[in-house]
Amino acid sequence: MIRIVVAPQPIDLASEIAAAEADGAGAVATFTGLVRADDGVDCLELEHYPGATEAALRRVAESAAERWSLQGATIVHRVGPMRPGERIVFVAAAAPHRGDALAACAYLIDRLKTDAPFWKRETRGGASSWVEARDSDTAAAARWSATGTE
Amino acid sequence: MIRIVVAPQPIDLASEIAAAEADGAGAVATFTGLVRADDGVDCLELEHYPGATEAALRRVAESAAERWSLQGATIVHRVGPMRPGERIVFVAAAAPHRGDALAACAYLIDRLKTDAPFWKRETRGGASSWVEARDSDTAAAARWSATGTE
Amino acid sequence: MPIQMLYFAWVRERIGVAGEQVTPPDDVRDVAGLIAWLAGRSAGHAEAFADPARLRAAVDQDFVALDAPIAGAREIAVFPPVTGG
Amino acid sequence: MPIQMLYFAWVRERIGVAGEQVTPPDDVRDVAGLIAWLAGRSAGHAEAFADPARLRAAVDQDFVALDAPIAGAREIAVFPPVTGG
Repeated sequence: MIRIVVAPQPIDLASEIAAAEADGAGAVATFTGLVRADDGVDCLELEHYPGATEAALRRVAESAAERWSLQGATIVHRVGPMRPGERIVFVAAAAPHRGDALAACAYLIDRLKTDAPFWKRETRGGASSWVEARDSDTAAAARWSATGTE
Repeated sequence: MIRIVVAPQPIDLASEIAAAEADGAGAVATFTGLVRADDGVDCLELEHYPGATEAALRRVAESAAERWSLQGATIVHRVGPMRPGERIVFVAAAAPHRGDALAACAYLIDRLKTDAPFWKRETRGGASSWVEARDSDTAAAARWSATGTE
Repeated sequence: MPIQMLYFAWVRERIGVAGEQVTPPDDVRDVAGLIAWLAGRSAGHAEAFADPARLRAAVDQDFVALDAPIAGAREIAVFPPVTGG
Repeated sequence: MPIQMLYFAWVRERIGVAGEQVTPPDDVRDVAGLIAWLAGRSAGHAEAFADPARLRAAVDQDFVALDAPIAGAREIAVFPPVTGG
């Protein structure tokens, strides 16, 4: 029911979604984050904390399963170097009803942004720099604490 | 940028998502509705109002594109007979940022439930009946009017 | 001018046809009046239109309330509340 | 008992290694103290740890505030705020 993958391989969306649907759900909500092709990044590299990353993602998924009535929660995160247009992260929530699936999907990606040990490095025209954390990510994650299960 | 499909063919998720991603987005949120396998339905049949259906779905997608900064909005709705586990509807919103993609995706499916002329007939153990409209769908669609763009 | 009626879901099933051309008298001015007039055409029509609160309509593919005027309409659809998605 | 230190992102780059074993003196009791003590090991450590407000830490893979005690810790990671997903 909970599926966590952290790996350097490209994310195979069709098989991940098919796996989410196999839980017998009536509603599947997904979010895919991609390397944006429009802001001059030539290469994006994701570093992570092996072991701690998987444990953190599992806690995020378990927490979603406690808040909403879910049949499945999936988090797949790519690590290592990737190019514009490639998928960085995929999350899915499967539920009997769409409200639970949609809310849990938003929760998974919001929490993942602040609770899991990933760091992004961007290369633009040969110059490489680490991405700074965004206040908006912290705010997005915090609203789940402030407002309960919505 | 706006893609509307109403057809009796099974929904090919991999190609629909690839099409949504081709808009160059950084964030793609999707929702898939499936025939639930757990409540005794042997067959679900979707009737619609040809012409009016496509126009209504296009209005829903255009309205989402006015509310949020989107690179793409997709609505694919299956019609005709289908079996448990098969996909009824797929919506996707592609955007530069995840907040827009997630909100627009929820909006597309909530509005579609009340604004498009589809009718469901369920067959259980040989007996067939039309599905009654649910107040919760009307409430879900109405919250987009009450709360603005969230 | 004749109006093309369209029926969907259990409205279609009760009436027994998916559509028909009708020419209502001049004193039929809105969708509710049209429905009341159509109810007299057959037992099936009467059954389909027995409870107007359960009916929705579109005039030339625009969804309307039952008190919407029908002057100039070419296509009017009558159906139950939608249950899609 | 030695502690396995792990460094990530620009903390790792500035220090020049992904990890090292250290044995801090007994008066180093929390993560902030450990960071201050490590800052004296090299110019790279000093640069990486110059602004503790920009650092986050995990003790035995649990994310903690910098005032968390380190007694009994086997693995301590120091890194910038996360930017995943």
